[in-house]
Amino acid sequence: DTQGVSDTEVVIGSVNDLSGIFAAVGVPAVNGANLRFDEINAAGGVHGRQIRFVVEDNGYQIPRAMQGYNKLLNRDKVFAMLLSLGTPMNTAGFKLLDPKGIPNISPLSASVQMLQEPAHNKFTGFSSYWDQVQAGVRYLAGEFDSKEICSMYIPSDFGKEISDSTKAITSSLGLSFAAETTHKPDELNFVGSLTKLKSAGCDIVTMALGVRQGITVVGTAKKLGWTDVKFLNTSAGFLGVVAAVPGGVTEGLYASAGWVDLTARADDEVPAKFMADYNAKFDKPASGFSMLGYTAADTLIRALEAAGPDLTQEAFLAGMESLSYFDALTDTDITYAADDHRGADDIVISVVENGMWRELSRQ
Amino acid sequence: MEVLQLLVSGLANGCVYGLIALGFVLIYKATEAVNFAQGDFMMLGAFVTLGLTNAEHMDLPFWVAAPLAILVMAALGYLLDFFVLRRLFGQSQTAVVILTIALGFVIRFVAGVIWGHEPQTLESPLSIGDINIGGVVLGMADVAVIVVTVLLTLFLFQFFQRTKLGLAMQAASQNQMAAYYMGIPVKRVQGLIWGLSGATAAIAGILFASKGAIDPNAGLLGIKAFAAAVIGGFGSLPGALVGGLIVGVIEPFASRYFAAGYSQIAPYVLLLLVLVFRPNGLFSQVRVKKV
Amino acid sequence: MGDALLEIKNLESFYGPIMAIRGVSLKVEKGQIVTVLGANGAGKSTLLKTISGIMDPEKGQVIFKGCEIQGQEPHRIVQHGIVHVPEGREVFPLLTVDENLTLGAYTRNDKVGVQRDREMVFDYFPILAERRGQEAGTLSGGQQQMLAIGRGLMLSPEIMLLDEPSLGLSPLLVQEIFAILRRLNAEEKVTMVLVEQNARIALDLANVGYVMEIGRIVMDGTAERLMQSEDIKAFYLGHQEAGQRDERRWKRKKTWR
Amino acid sequence: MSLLEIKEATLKFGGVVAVNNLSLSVEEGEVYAIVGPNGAGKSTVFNLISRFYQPFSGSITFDGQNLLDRAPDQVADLGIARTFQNIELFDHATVLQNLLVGRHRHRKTSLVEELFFAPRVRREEIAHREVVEEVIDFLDLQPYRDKMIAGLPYGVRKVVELGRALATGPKLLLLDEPASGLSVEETQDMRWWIDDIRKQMGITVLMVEHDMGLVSSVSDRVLALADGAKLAEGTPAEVQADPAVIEAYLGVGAV
Amino acid sequence: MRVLFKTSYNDDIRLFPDRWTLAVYAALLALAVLLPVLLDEFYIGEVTNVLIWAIAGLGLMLLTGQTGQVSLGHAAFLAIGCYTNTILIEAGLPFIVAFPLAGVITGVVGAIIAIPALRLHGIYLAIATIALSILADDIIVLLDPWTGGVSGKFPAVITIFGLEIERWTMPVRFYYLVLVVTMICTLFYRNLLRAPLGRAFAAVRDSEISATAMGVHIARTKVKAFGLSCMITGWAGALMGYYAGAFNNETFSLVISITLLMMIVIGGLGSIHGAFFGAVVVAFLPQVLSIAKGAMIGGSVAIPGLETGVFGLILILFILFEPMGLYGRWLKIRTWFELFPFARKDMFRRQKSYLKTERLR
Ligand SMILES: Nc1ncnc2c1ncn2[C@@H]1O[C@H](COP(=O)(O)OP(=O)(O)OP(=O)(O)O)[C@@H](O)[C@H]1O
Ligand SMILES: Nc1ncnc2c1ncn2[C@@H]1O[C@H](COP(=O)(O)OP(=O)(O)OP(=O)(O)O)[C@@H](O)[C@H]1O
Ligand SMILES: [Mg+2]
Ligand SMILES: [Mg+2]
Repeated sequence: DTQGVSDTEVVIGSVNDLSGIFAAVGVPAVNGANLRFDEINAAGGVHGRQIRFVVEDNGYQIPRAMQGYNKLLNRDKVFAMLLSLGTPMNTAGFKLLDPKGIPNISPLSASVQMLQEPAHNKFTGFSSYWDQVQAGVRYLAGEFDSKEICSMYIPSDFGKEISDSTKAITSSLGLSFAAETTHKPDELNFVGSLTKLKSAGCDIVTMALGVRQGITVVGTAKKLGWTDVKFLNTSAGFLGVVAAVPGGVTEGLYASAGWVDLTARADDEVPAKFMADYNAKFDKPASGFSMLGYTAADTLIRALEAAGPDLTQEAFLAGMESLSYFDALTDTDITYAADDHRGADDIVISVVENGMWRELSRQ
Repeated sequence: MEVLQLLVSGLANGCVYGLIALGFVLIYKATEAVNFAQGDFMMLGAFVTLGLTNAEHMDLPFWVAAPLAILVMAALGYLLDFFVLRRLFGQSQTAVVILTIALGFVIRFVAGVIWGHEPQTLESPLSIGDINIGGVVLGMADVAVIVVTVLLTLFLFQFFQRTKLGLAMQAASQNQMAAYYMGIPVKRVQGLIWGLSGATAAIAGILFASKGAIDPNAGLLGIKAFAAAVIGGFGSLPGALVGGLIVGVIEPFASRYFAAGYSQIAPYVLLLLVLVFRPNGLFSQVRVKKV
Repeated sequence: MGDALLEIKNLESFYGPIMAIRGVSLKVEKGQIVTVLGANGAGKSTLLKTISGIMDPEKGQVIFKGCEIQGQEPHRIVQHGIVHVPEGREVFPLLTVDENLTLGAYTRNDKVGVQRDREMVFDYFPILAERRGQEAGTLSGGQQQMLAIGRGLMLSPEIMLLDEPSLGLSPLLVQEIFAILRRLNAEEKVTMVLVEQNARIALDLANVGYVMEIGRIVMDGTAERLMQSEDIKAFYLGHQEAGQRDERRWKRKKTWR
Repeated sequence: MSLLEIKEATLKFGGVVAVNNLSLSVEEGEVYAIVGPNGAGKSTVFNLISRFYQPFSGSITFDGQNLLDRAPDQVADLGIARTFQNIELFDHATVLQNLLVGRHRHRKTSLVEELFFAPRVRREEIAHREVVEEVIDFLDLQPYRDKMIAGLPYGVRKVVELGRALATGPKLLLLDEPASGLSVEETQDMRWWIDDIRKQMGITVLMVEHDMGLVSSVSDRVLALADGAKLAEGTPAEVQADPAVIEAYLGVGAV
Repeated sequence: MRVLFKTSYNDDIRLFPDRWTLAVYAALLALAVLLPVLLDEFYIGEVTNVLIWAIAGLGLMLLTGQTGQVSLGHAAFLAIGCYTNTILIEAGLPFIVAFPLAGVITGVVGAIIAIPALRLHGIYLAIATIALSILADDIIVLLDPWTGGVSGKFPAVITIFGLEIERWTMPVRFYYLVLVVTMICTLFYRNLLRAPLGRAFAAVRDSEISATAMGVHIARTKVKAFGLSCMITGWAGALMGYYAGAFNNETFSLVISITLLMMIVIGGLGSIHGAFFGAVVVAFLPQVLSIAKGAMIGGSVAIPGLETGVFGLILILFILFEPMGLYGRWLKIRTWFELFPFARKDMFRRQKSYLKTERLR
């Protein structure tokens, strides 16, 4: 029979960062997923099975992540992985998941590698960083007639994907890639880099930085009086707190992501309910990543339902591939198919206005 | 003009490193221990202030919250020594180092539980407004950082050099037994210094948070400050400031003029260079033992 | 016999599993100079360290002016007026001579008195005055010993515990130090407990002597009486110095064993 | 030719002249003692020979070789061993291990051999141990063989330090205050040992000592030093009778 | 109570001091060999992980515990070992050649890096090695053509004379491989300790000045210590690479360096046992906590980062409880049993102790 499935239970695993430098992403996402699982478990589970969500903290370190995988696979015997965080951790994990055919659903990494071969057991929730940058730059370049494109990034696979994508779209649009700067995660002074980018005449700057750093960059540019430049974030920096920085520091910052911001839609019914429930359960305001966690859990539940009572890996994968629905929480269409393992294909471009993300365009 | 701007903001930046480095040096000067949780202390100081002053928390006026936070952190430093570190009295410094590293884990965990992991912004009057002198722009927070750091360094320097307590602290670090023989209450003196370094961390935290956002991992900065303290010659207060300034200034210049991929390693390469030529930092107090 | 200023009752101290002093009792009266003799490793330093709180006793009492002070933190004991000049110098190596002396007077607040005592120390040891700005760690061995003694004097103690004050000093200085101790005792009524390898000069100075062996007191008495004892003569004063080469292997049995 | 020859050596620390134009020579097989007031520069002379300090001027030769060409760690290779005034042992090692470090300069095995503990390593180890055990026997250190240094009485440590120096198999032994802190009884032992070291082992001894009893009973020649310069030199009796020495060092009441 | 009688110099030099000890370690080895029969895949995986950390711990212990040089940059050497091994194998060398060579190359690199670091002591060395650990990350990125940069590398399946070993599908074989390497490294370590070089290490640690006077060349000794330490660490790194199955510039981070140092201090500086005890604590404790949390409050997060926080707390308790490391505690327990029933209960009470400055060298 299938690992991780009993008559009363399905075990879902996740290797996440709950204490390291990406805890700001991992914690709300896992909370969001838990909110959804609690709902379904309270409602009797899926086909009578309760969902047990086991999360291992990797502190954003590969060795710890591998211990997490060892535990989840060999001790907890999970049925599927959900929301695992970090590109290197996920790709390392594939080595273990693939031989056993264990599905990896909606990893918290928008890297293109999340759908690497063999892809039959891999599903992502939304567009990749690559696509986000492509869409974002194309939009901004068209809108503002920009010529010089630049990039600031952390030297990691995340940063590389974004800078590579920036370079690719720049040349395909016939623009010029003017300059790039690299940064450590603990860097806090961007005057030098911004001076460099400014003197290179950048019109658009794509960013692959930590959340805190992104805020500082935009603020510093303003201080330096450099206002005729568009900073473009990806889903990694698409957070309510970024928009809500007091003093309007981040006003005018763009972001290209696979979903629509939550706080901007706080008055809509579904987001409002989610935010209220989340706040009630965790005593913290809901963020974009908590929404993402909730949606990912929801996707998984739908697939389990579609897989039917006789749960096997094949049935589940078929279930995943059969999904096609509108998700009101993220305001996107989620569709999977045999040749489409990416859920939401939309890319939403937003800008910070009055302390909130406002949707500008959707592609 | 550009160079001046880079220099000035580098100095402001360096003062933050200098402030954290002061905390390192204080502890070292009085106990010869290295507090690897100094960066986390700073983060905690910032969050305590944030918790006291931000509207969604206790909403106290900033000028009430800041001194209060400094007091809280001083008390925390003292209590930490009193309840934990004192039990390691006379044990090897490596034990203290490991303890403070582990303490960093705990502090980050606690901060994460209380304030969450998302970056937050301190509602500080210092974070608003810029000063523009002939095209060189400096934030209020930058100005505050520079002023406070210089004053604090001077004050602490005088304290160690001129007061009997300061002298006693140095004595306690050099020979605990002999310090006791002199009637110096060594443990209490060390508790005081932990309190003082807690206060320094709080000041650093407030100023740091005024310059940008903070999250529980902001303490990572401590490593660069540690490097700064070492460049200055661990154990020298002016050295901490100078080291901080050097690291702070090298950063903007490196990112302005070096190629991507190389710029971010500049501070560490500089550190290694300094150590190759001055193995004990710029203002060291290391001697060859006389036999 | 008046009341004892310092009384030790049945004291036991351990280094981990090793018992270094095994039930030592002794009395020091006000104004007395008491010397403790004993071979290497007998536990003399341990005894002084236990009195001054540097070590915790396992058993027994240290009574100073009628109060039990054993097991207190060392700085509290200094505040009672007990000063310990330790074996092996223990100066603050990175501080100057002057700063070392300043710290000697850490517990005192009378600026005038401190200044006077500093002058007194410089008077006793002119070389220290000459080197007041030098880092103590770079002084010669004997100079460090002078500094350690001078620093102890700066505390203006009621009772001094001196652990081998003559260690590494030149013969001339040894005489001077002992003259100083004699003067302090006579003029300032400083009580002293003196541990010395140089038994002759110690007994010469002291009123009362104790002999320690492997952690125990094996003999005590007035200095004169001890000086006459055959054992003391043989083992501590070195009277058989002129003995034959072969005598080395044949150790005279000590009668107190 | 003398075994050790110092010619017109000068060393200053800032304003302090620690060694002032000092010349001395130690002949093979003799016991040569240096006395002098505290701070006269006696230990500094030792440190010059050990190459811890570089003289400002002057020369030092040992066995006909220029010592100033050598690095501090090569001094032992030439056959010069020393003890320290304030005891510098390896505190977290046993007495036996301390003495074995003394054999280090005779080590012939390579890193790889040691990693695999080749038979040659074993043979050499046993040979070293034989030498060291002889030293232990000689100095009566048997009860302390496997004890850690930290925790040994002061007097024993002094002896261990002497043993470590002997284990190197030196030609010249530098002893910095070998008897300080020793009891009368132990000082006497020290005196026999120094005698044996010179007579039976044929090792030349240069020592600094304040105990004039010991100095006069073991040494052939004595140098009195003051302020880094020679005050008097001669037989123990001559030096002790020298008025300048009595004035600066011995004091009138001395034995 | 056991009393050792030594009848020849060989007794001091032997690998095991007496028969009894030999028997104990033989039993331990037998247990290690039989382990796959006794434990399931999960635990075999964990034990393998512990052993890999123990090897790395031995490497650092040699430097920090024996020679007194604190390194907070050993993750960089794990990385060098790991990358070298993979690159050599990709270049066509068989594992049986590439793996030992990877360690040796790491050792040589370590020795070369040590040369400028020789004059550094204590915290100065610590920060220099921290810088090294941080720079390693960037250097790996800059050396993209060899290292695969940020995308990293995936080590191939190990083949030793036709025998395939794959970490995830054949955990038992991989376990035996790691066990063999562990034993070799332990043996090297033990051999060094009873040879002149090991004593020179201790001499350098305790007093550079008198080591010099005994003819020990300080710099050369330190370079050797660095080299040997890095060699062992390099092997651990190569095994870690296999264990992870993938690695890139972020794998061997400063956190790993710090964890390594914590490990040997908690285990007990200066002893082989210490490296193993420390590895058990540092590598296995997080897993125990995770399992414990799962049993107590359910697997999904209740409090984010709880395990890390509790881990930190437990480490603090370890240090407070036994600042000399677990090995120190182990010795006490053993002595207690050996003396039974004569041990006093307060025999191991800590006497007050005091520190002196380390600014004098
Ligand atoms: N730190 C220590 N650890 C273990 N044992 C110790 C320690 N210090 C001293 N001892 C032991 O305690 C006993 C007494 O030592 P102590 O130093 O008091 O002797 P002492 O009479 O002062 O000798 P000395 O003349 O050498 O100074 C000795 O046998 C010594 O071995
Ligand atoms: N590193 C140094 N820096 C400054 N002064 C020094 C240094 N080393 C020695 N001196 C000075 O040089 C002089 C000679 O010192 P040295 O140690 O040689 O004296 P010594 O003859 O051995 O005296 P003692 O008998 O007291 O040991 C002393 O005045 C000492 O203060
Ligand atoms: Mg003593
Ligand atoms: Mg001397």
